Amino acid sequence: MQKITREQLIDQASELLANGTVSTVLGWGAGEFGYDVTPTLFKTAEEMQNGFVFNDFCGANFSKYLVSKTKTLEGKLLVFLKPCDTYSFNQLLTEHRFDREKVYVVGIPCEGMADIAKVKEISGEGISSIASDGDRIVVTTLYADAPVKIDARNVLAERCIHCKSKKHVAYDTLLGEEGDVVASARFDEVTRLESMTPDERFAFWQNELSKCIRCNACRDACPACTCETCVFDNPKSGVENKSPSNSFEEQMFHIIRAFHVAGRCTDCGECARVCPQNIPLHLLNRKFIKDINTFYGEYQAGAEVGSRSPLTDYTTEDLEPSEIFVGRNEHA
Amino acid sequence: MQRVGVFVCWCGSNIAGTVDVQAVSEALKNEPGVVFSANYQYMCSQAGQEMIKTAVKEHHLTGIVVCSCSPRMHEATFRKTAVAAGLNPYMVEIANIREQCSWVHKDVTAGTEKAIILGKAAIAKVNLNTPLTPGESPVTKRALVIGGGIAGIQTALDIADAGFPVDVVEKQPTIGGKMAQLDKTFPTLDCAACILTPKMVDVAQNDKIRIFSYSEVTDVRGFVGNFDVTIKKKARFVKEDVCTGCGACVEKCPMKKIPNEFNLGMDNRHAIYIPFAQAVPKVATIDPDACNMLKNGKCGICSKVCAAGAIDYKQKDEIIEETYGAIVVATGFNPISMEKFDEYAYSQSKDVITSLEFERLTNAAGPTAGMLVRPSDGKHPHTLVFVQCVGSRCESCAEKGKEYCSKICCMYTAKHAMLTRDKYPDTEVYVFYVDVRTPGKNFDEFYRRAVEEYGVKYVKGMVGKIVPEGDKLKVQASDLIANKQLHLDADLVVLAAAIEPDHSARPLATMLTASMDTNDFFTEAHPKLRPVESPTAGVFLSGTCQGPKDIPETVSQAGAAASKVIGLLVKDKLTGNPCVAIANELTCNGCSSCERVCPYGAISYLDKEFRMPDRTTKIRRVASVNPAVCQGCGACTVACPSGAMDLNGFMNNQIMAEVDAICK
Amino acid sequence: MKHNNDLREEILRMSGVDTAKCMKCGKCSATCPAYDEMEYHPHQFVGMVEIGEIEPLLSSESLYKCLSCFACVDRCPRGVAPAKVVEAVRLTAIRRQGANHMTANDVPLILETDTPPQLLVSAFRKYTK
Amino acid sequence: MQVTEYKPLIVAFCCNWCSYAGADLAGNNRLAYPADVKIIRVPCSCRVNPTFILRAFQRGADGVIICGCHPGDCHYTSGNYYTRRRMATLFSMLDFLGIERERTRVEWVSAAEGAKFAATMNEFAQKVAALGENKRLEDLRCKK
Amino acid sequence: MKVRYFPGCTLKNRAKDLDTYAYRSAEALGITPEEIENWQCCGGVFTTARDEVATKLASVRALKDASDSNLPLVTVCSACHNVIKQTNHAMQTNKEFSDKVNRYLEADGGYNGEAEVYHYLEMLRDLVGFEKVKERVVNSLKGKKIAAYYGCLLLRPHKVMRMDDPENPTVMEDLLRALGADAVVYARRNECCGGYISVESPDAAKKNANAILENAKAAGAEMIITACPLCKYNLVKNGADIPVVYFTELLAEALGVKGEPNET
Repeated sequence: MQKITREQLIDQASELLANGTVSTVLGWGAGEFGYDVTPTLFKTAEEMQNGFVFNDFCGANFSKYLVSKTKTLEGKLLVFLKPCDTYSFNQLLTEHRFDREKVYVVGIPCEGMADIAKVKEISGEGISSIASDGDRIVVTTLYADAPVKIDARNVLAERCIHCKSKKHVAYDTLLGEEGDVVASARFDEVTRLESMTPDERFAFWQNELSKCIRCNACRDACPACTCETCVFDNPKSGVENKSPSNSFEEQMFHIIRAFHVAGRCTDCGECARVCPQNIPLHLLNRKFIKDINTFYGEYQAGAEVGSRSPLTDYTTEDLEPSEIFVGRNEHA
Repeated sequence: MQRVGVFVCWCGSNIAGTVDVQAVSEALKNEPGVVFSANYQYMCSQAGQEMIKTAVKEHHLTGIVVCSCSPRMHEATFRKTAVAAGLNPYMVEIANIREQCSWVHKDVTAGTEKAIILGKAAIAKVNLNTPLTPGESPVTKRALVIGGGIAGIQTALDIADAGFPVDVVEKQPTIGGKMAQLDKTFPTLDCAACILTPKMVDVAQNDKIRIFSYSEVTDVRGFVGNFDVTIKKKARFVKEDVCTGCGACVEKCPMKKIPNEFNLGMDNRHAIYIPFAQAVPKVATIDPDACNMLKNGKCGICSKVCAAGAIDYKQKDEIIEETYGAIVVATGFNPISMEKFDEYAYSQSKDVITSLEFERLTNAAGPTAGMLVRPSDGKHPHTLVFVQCVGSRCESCAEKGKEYCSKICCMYTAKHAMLTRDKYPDTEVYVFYVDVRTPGKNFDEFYRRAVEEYGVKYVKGMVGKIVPEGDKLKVQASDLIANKQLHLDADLVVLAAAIEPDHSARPLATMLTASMDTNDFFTEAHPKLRPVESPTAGVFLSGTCQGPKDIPETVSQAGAAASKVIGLLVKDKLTGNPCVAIANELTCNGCSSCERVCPYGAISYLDKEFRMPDRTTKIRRVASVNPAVCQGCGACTVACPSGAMDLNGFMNNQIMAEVDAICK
Repeated sequence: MKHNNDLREEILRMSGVDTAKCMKCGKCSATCPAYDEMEYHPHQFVGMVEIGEIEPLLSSESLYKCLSCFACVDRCPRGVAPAKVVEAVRLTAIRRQGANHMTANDVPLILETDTPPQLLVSAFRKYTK
Repeated sequence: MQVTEYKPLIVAFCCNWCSYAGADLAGNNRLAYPADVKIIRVPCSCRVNPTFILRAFQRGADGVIICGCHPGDCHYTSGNYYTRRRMATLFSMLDFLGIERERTRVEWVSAAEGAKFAATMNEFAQKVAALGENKRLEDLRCKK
Repeated sequence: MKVRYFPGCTLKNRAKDLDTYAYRSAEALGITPEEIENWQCCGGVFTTARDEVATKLASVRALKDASDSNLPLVTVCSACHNVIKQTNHAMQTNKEFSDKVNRYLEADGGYNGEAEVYHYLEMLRDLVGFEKVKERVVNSLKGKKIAAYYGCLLLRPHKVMRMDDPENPTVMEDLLRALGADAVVYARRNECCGGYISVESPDAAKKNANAILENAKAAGAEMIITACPLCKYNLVKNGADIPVVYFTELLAEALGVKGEPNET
């Protein structure tokens, strides 16, 4: 389904490695199965030929890795960024989290990535191989006789269905064409929840958040969660909490986490992508984004380096907290 | 673990009437860390304080909780008691069981219960208190005054009078400001130059004062007590210390058609010029945009005629760096542009002028040597129309003008009208007004004199349109009292243009991290109680940069600002408030969120090297709070995503402990 | 005098004008080209609507003298827009009375060979329901 | 028959300069409000971390109110403007999770507004009491 | 370049000059005005009452036509311009009004003020450029002292019209200068001529018109140009003793495309 090929990426990286522009490449490496690609560092073209993969499962946003990798590596690091990843990249630059000079960004177009859970719903478990063939994903499983062919558009990840931008807001080299910010229906689900009664909303979230096993995957994948020490791991923070120890901790964790990234979250969707329990965590972030847009004017974190997050800004005419529900649908 | 002593005050029956104080002190006895608990009739009395001191010694207390009246009442008292007992003053917490308990609740059970909970919260907090020591910083005993008008002049003179060195930065070639352009001053009608120029001379002759004229402040760093300021002294192409101000160069300069700013363009000056006779410093300045020598390398006459050899065509801008303990902003005002008010035909007729132009027109040292004539044809005007409130008191949606009242126009217009009628009894003078505002000593009497003794015709109503036709100005106006539309043929129209802060103020405010209102007036630290201080410590306000003012008000504010500066400079060291923000370098991400919300610019960043567990080192950007600048609001603590920012005296874990104690 | 607050509200709503913003400077009346034709002048329209004294305005010929030239709107320092108040009162009068200020029968009286249609159209728009 | 009204637990964060002084003034004027209200003093309303509010709810508070200087009057010039944005977004989020809107509130109370302070607390306490015990914030993770 | 063109009622009979010369000049300057099919009269005056809907529909239809064809909407008559521009502004800013209008309109997709409205003068200034106009001049008006008369409708209310400084407009003077003429600036050029009450109070209209003429003449004007048929009518009717012409006629003359007159 991707318009760009693995070979094009390897060629581009090899050239930059060869001419000394970069010393290392941060890319997707093969995991145990075809779909569980893993962020991997490559030092040579040869290593890439052997281990680099690029397919419909390369969803991982690499921006976050730059914070730690740029501090330890010699020379420049090449990183492949999809349009949505570049917003996180800019946001991290805004927050001075790494040195721009140490990174070489190759912007790559993205046609939307696949959600393995949706694939499995069609193919069943026991995937032994998986490959892209044009617009199709071909899956071989241990239990089926023939390979299953799936239309890639039917298994798009939720965040790709509601892709907000095909535009790269940062790059050194761009492969493919310059894209545009696209109109998306990403707030529809938030609006749907807003139109529920409080009881319905409560039931919805009670059900979702009850599933949380507190694995921290959302936090660990989130490009906005790059704190040196997370407040939940810090005994001095007063909210330290490493496991789901009592009945309240979960939504405390998720509300605080959402608030910590509010105004900084680029809506990249990594939190929901990595959640093993499929909790729609991105909706919490989108709620903040939607509110910020409504209350204080449109703001897209990461759209430009150095922009001021609405929560660290104000105008003297801002909405009062008592006015936020005025005009919103009320339910008995 | 802290050893806490609890002291419950009865406040006579004020507390004891609704709260069972005995029960409170009993209940709190068993709280964690509490080793002593007692109650007494008046804890703030001598005996009560002695009781605390004794208990500290006998029970080796490390922390004190006083359950009493509001901390706003006696926190300072009990902190002193703690110090007297050998404790750090910040080891005291107050549980407010009077104003916020016994006085607002009637039920003894409920009141007692609440008092115990408030006591528990204070104990929970004090258990986490740490001794705090206020930071100290030295004070550079020199002041900077930005702006050399009457406000800056008065401030500088007063500070110098107290023995401190002062530098005055003025962007024009001379100090004096707007007041130097005025003719007479209301309500006493003494001549502006007669009262201002001696002060200008005083400034020049004061050995504590340095004048940087034709100069601008380009950078300000540092904080109260130690501001590092960069001043750009623009090249005037004349050696200031050599020039005698004889004026020979000016006479001979062939470029003589340059609009004269001092007379608001109503006559011309030369390319080399001295703004006016009493200029300070009285030295010539070459206008680089007009001088043929500087532009084309041709001429050089001024250099030839200068006996002192003061001309230096090669002179460059000079950068001066100096440290100051305090900064006074005195950047003043300007009349607004009349561009958007062309219904008054300002751009179409030379005989429609602003009030400041009228001042020059009637000034003996002005373009007409004080003769009131029409700028267009030099004829004597017979009918004069003054229009008040031009651009003042405009609603923002009108998209032109200012929302505020410019304050000075009513009085100077009365003055103009009165002086005109006095000197030229053959004139008819109309003043169109919306309201006449004359609060001030002898102000209303002055206005009434203009009407009653001098026959100035005050008309309640605005002018709607002015049409220049032939040699007349056809004025169409309202007379609201007569309910008529008036049509007058005037010879001269004077517009009382609104005043606005000088345009240099906004960039300066940014440099100073001083706040401004939407009109670009500097904001005072408190509108009533701290009117001459800006919210930024060490930055003071003088004159119209803070709001529209007349001369007496400006001078009193200038003096007030000076006294505040003197109060600061007499100190050798500044003791800060120890309840300031602190950044934990280990957990700080260096993300700048805290810096964005800090109203004082107290946070900066530095690259710090950290030793990692694997023995490598890592360089990270971390926040650093300047305790001398931080005022302790805590905005940064919430903006910080990693919780690295905390606030002394109101630490995250302390507030959380209070919450826990209350909600237990 | 009986003041009509409902009518006042209606006129303020229709015109979108906040008459309380008026500082009574009279610049609207100073600038009005139809001033001399009017019994009640622009500033009076604003002031009288503000206090709810609207009946005299409704029956005044002044309603039909306003040129809608908007000089008062642009020059008002308070952004009050007196012309919009006049228009709202005029519409109230026309709508309420069902009495058009001009009818088709009047047309021949004013029609000359060079009368631009614009004049007739706008007169109808301004003076009729 | 007398119905025992639910006694809610209410935490009020008050800024030192305006609202805490306003609360003191309510005391000076003996303006009564329920003893259910417990005040925590903070230097500025902008010191109130959403975590504190959640913590209060977690530990059993039924309502949380934040009081600060009126916009434009902040002792620190801009602190309450940040409070305003933070609390607007936080409250909207709590509502989104199905938490009752009436359990949270921001009110600007000046040092002169003792009467307003008492009236606000009376009104808030009454509303929160009507909602009854705060179960939702404790029960969101339902053990199935 | 193509534009959608709204001529208006008067331009089709009493003010054919304004229309014809506008066409000819536009073509000479490389602009193709496409007349909107089935345009309806704008109503001559914009009703400021926020609840008036029906009277504004004709304007909305014209606006929607321009918006659908993705071309700027150009008007020549001051009154049409004023009505259409104000209607567009109301569509952009008054939600209640635009909702009501969209309920009336059967058109697909509704309309919310997307069209760009230009007066012919703005078109000359912003889309063509006076420099280009100057280059195309064949018959320079050099030496002619001409006063521009704006009247009220072109400039006000400024917050909506945004054409020029309402108290010191320059667009017509700049045009005159581009055509080689001496522009005469006089204070009453933005005062109302009283046209709208020439039915109601002819004397008042006469008084206003005279004041304007006197002011222009005192400033040295030998001719007056205008964009408004009503202004022209009113000034001429009230005894103008210097020529009052449409600006388009002068433009066509200078560009050498005036051709045969066709005043009826």
